[in-house]
Amino acid sequence: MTALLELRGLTKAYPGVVANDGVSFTVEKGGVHALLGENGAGKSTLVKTIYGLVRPDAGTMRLDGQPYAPAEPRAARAAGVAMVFQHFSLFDALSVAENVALGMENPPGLRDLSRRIREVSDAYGLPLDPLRRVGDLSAGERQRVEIVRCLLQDPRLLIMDEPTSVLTPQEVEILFATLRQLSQEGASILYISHKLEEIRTLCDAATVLRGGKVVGDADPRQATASELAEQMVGAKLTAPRARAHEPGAAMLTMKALSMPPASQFGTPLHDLSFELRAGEVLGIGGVAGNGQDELLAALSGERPSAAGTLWLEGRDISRLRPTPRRAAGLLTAPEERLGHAAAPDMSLTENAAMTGAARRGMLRHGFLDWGRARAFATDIIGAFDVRTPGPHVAARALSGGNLQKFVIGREVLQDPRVLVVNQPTWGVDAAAANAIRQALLDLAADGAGVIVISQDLDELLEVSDRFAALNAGRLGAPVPAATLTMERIGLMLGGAHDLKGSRGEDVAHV
Amino acid sequence: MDLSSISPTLLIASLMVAATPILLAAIGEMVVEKSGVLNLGVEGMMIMGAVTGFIAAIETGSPWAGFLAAAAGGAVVALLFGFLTQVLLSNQVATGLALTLFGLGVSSLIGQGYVGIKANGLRRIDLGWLTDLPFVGRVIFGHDPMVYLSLLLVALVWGFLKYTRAGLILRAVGESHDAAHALGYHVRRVRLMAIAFGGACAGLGGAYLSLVRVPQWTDGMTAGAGWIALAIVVFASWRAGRVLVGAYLFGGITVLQLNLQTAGAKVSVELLSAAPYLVTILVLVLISFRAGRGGDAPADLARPFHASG
Amino acid sequence: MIRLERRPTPSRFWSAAAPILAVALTLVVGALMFAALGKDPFEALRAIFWDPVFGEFAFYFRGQLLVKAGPLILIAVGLALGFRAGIWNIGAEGQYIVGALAGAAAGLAFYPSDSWLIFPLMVACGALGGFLWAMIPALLKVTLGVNEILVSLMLVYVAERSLLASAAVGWLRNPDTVGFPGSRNLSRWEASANPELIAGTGAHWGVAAALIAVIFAHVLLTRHLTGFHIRLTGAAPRAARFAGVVPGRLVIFCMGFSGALAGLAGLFEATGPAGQISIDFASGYGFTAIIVAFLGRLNPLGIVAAGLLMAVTYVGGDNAATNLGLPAAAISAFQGMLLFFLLAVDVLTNFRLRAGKGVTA
Amino acid sequence: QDDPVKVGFIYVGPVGDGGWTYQHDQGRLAVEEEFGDKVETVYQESVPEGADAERAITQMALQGADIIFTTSFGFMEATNAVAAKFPDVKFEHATGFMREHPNVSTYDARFYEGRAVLGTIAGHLTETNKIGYIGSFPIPENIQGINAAYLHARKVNPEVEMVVTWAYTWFDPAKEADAARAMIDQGVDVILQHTDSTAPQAAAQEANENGGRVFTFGQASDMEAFKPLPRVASIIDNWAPYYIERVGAVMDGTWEQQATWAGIAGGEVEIGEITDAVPADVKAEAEELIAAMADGNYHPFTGPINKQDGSVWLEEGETPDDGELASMDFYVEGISGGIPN
Ligand SMILES: Nc1ncnc2c1ncn2[C@@H]1O[C@H](COP(=O)(O)OP(=O)(O)OP(=O)(O)O)[C@@H](O)[C@H]1O
Ligand SMILES: Nc1ncnc2c1ncn2[C@@H]1O[C@H](COP(=O)(O)OP(=O)(O)OP(=O)(O)O)[C@@H](O)[C@H]1O
Ligand SMILES: [Mg+2]
Ligand SMILES: [Mg+2]
Repeated sequence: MTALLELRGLTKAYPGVVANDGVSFTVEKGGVHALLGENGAGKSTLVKTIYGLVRPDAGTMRLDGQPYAPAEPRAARAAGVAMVFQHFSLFDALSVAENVALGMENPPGLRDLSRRIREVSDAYGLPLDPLRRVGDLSAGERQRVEIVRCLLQDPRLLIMDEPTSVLTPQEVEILFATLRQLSQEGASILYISHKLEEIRTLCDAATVLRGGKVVGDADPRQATASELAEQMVGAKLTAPRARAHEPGAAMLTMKALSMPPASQFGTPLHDLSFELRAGEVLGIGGVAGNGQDELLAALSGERPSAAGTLWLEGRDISRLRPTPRRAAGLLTAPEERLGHAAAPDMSLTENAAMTGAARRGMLRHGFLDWGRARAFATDIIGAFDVRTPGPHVAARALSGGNLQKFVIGREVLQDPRVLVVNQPTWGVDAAAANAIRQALLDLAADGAGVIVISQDLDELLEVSDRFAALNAGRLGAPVPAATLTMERIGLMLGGAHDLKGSRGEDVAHV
Repeated sequence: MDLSSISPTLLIASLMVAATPILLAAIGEMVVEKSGVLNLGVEGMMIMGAVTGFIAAIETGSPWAGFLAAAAGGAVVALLFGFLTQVLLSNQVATGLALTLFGLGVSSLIGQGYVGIKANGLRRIDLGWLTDLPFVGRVIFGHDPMVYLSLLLVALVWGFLKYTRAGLILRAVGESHDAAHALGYHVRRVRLMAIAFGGACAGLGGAYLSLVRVPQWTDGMTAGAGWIALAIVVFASWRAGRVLVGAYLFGGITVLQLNLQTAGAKVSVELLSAAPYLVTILVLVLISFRAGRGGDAPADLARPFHASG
Repeated sequence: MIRLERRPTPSRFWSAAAPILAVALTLVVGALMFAALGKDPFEALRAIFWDPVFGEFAFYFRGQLLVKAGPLILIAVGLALGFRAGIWNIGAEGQYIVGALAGAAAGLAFYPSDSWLIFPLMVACGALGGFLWAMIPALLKVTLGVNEILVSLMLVYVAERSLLASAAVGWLRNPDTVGFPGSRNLSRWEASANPELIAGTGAHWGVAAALIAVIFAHVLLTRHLTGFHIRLTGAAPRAARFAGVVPGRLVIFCMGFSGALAGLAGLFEATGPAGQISIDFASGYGFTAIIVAFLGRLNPLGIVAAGLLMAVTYVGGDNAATNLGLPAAAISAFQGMLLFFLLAVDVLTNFRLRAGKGVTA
Repeated sequence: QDDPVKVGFIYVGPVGDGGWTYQHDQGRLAVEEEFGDKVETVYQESVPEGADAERAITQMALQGADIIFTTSFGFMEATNAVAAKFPDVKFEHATGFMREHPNVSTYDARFYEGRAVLGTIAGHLTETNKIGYIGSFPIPENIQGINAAYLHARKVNPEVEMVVTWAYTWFDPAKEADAARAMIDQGVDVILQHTDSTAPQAAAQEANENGGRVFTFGQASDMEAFKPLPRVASIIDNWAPYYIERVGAVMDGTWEQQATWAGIAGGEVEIGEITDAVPADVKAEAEELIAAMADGNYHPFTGPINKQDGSVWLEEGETPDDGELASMDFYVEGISGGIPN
């Protein structure tokens, strides 16, 4: 095999961080090369450099032996480099064909393009209707649009930045088949993922980044997942303690809750029911865009539901707004940290007061006691090891992981009766993720009810007592987590809710 | 009251003239908003176009030079807005308002020596027997060139947005500037061009007022036309064809209320003179039923874009 | 090429220094503009900025500063609350008119009574008039999602062309002067007059109301939960909803509050400095207050300074107009420039300027 | 006394408006011309009515003006308020009626006399028998004009019909143009205006270029740019004689409070050149009328005249007194439509 892409000493510094520090490695022709590293290690920065979006401060690249320095993505695409982004680069209001055209250099006319989209997508087993609006597609279909957009350009190098985080296991299978087919056709693939098992099945080489530097190569087919993880983090990982669990009285009950979508591209909720008991962690899994945000909004009170659909400790709270719900003991933490769970431009003190005002005694006749708010923020910073100069700092200035710790800490420290978290460890590195999971488990151990909504199935299996799948706005019946296998979860996420009793398990239907 | 004295032919002909300034401004603003920028300074750009166009027409004696200068004048002040909002990332709403206030002041300043002067307006096109046809002759063939130009512009914008790659990119930038940026499109450049185009159109609209419709220069002569243009973009839910409908509807109400008054209709004059504004509100209310919240507004409308990286 | 680099936290220094820099830049460019108009720029700046405060006739002008600044501050404080929350009431001018009309009508209904209750009644009706006029865009926004910028603005024209015109020549016309437009003189009718509270200072009830409004808004924004919710909504609307803000209620509150203050300003103006409802009663305070609100960085205390500064440019501008023949338009261009510079230098609060090239933008 | 007399003017519009304010400023220039360096004039333009007017007037008084002309109806209250504070300064308020202090005079012009002349010409010129009148506000001054024009048009053409549109502005070219267009579209072929811009003239000119036949009259100033067609005559405000007289009175210390309402006879109202587009006999008839009013032999409102509702206003040979004129709030018989409010 010969080298397709050679990187030599690529360096890119941002204020305060060196995102890439003298990165060198080689991607073989026809190879599937993994790029590993914890959050903020510099993976995305590196591939953006290859795609011409980021200009390196130093270093050189060679593509197929030729010097390669794309000034902009256009040049990269012309050189045969295609990329699927970590955060989708799709346009909701435009059609599939238009979205594809935007990612191509010289797209044919819309009619020809539509035909080719059908051909190519069928050929790779990723069927797509070119005329549909992207906003109406499921997450998996949206992912296909990104991939088909790349395939149509016959890429020599396909970069995929965390493509599987939104896919069901079955969809992942299809994607992998596609990628293998591509690599057999001679294309190279540079693949980024945090899911080490995937990398072990798919990739034939791997480069590990830490703090912007290459800390080593690995052969993913030989190394175990935990070896890879330790190479990434540079330390041994400790998993959260298991805990004794004795489910108590019903804390939160949802009864046949339905809700129309909040926006044009939102997901409606259909007939959701479950019961959460004291001391229990209920895991709700699902691929992004299947109603997680809507479910959280229904629980937080941002969107009150029909009367009689939500009960907290025997009290109907369906019509209550967020503030009275908090007063009653139902706390929530949304997925999106910046702009939803926290206000980016406000200080940590103000962000602490945002949800903590009532339960932490900061309010007197509607007036806020900023002294207490500051004390609360300081408590959170201390208790959750939030790395920041102090509570006066704007939320925006915290790293993702640290802000996440702050947000979770803010709710946990308010002694919730029930805590609902959506994607509690999203984009958070392993150590911090463990700390957050531990805090959730401790809370349950103290008798609160906890709901963890997550796309990370490993995480759900680790923390939950029972598991339910959310698919297209419908919630399957919760099943005990101990009885689950990955395969079965995959089927549940795909919408096969009716496994009840098929294998004789005891499936509590509430 | 003698409503029979209102001739439908003349009513349509004059509503087209009355609608042309707002049509020009609205179609430009629609393109700007399609690119994700909300420029509330249409009034300011129109008035700048009105004054620069008027001065140029007086100084050169050619109305066409006036229209060119107006487009340039509108584009220049629009780029001031563009610089502030796209480069310095200032708040678009505040900057648009500032542009309006600034435009009103500056135009009145540079227009001082030109108050009350008569400009050489545009002649109506004379297409011989075509123009002499009953009804269609006056309504379709009896206008000045700018009326046709404005209609052409609507068609061009429609085709541009629907069929060209540049139009697709412009829409993409307005839908999601982050995604467009990730694909390598120059968000800021696209938006600045759209802003300049919008300014040029608003300038033409203003010049149509000062050179054809009135035709003379006075302080603040746009008298709210720019705001109406903004309302029409919302009314049209960001579609070129409906911009045309909206502008003609508004022009129709403006002309009709005067005709009703002239014909002695027993409707309060005060109510009639506020009718265009009341109807605009009514229309905004009506479309809110149809369009659902937010309508078809470009998703990134008025959101600032900063390419960090 | 200049590049912007986002600051981790907004700079406190620049947040305070930016308005000063903006004023300084405006002075420089303004001086150039005056020079271009053939006026001695130093004379012009002296006439505008020095004379009203320290000049020969400052004893008179200083009072006029309050007369002019009072309604501007009163309206701007209300607008600023909404602007902070991303609620754009652009139609304060209309609410100003309707407030004045409602208050005047309420008072004149009892003419020529001399009950001391009349003035308080007029004040209440003035606030109510402005409030109700602002409720039209507010309710349309809350119930149907109609854009409040456009509706509130359209309602200015309706108020001016429909209500004010018909009031001045019709239903509010002074019946003692047959045929002439304009209401009775409210400032001369004891029961409705809004005189100077301390002679020569220009401080009438409107100025007192402005002061109260400023203190109220300041306390609200810094100490009260509602004020916190307003700021939160402006900074991160989604986070605000999560925190428990009901957006609709906030729209009603902000629009209503600003409408009521604008209505009050109109009423105090009609009963004080303007003295009557005339065809030209709409003086543009409602629009200028928008500049004042931004110039004061949407901060109640800043608005006081901005209102006084704006008053100086008006009073001084008039002064320059008589003494130097400076055209009135030059003053409005000058004010527009001030706002532009302020918006331009604002970037320094959140960004650092760096030389050199970054990414392709 | 070596000091020149300082004369101040407060204008409601810009001096370049080509109409009302422009004519007042012409008067100011005439004062300068007349008295040379014995006077010093200052003015402030575009002064809003209301509180700002009071400040502008006060400022002028503070700066030593000896006499101040405030040239808009809306300055009435402000003028009297300032006059109370500056008893040594003379104040002259145009078109108002309030003289609360001995140092306040008022002055106005009998524009309706001019309208009578224009009405006569209009009655002859119209072929469609539809005469349009663009009114500014439904106040006595406008109503006098409408009635005077209509009465004299009907006198020469009994078929004539009056179409009134209220613009609710003294000066808004766009609105005036639209109003004129609407009239032309409905068959009006002679337009009188009580608003100050030339926009209606331009609208008429455009109509004529496209085969129309529309006549207009200059308002406030001569509007000579539109001669000889569509502008066939004009009604000009000439304030110069009055300003010269009053400034002169201040100089020799003979100034006294008075209320002046002069017309064609006093030279305050002038009829601008009647162009050749008007047939010679019509022109002669108009000139005769002007001469009659200049001599004081003729009053445009001479009975018998009925009000719109048919009730008798003036008996045969009767003329109204100034108070009655100044508060006119009804149309005369034959005009259709109502006055707003
Ligand atoms: N766009 C940006 N502009 C300025 N500074 C930034 C930007 N993004 C990140 N930073 C700074 O870089 C540092 C690292 O941020 P980042 O969110 O990447 O952390 P991280 O390494 O991913 O950490 P974590 O694992 O906790 O998420 C932070 O201190 C943050 O303030
Ligand atoms: N535009 C930027 N401005 C400033 N700092 C940045 C910028 N982009 C990235 N960084 C910083 O560079 C570092 C590397 O970021 P990068 O996005 O490459 O990480 P990553 O390895 O892709 O992380 P993740 O696994 O979370 O996607 C981080 O500390 C990040 O905060
Ligand atoms: Mg990170
Ligand atoms: Mg990444």
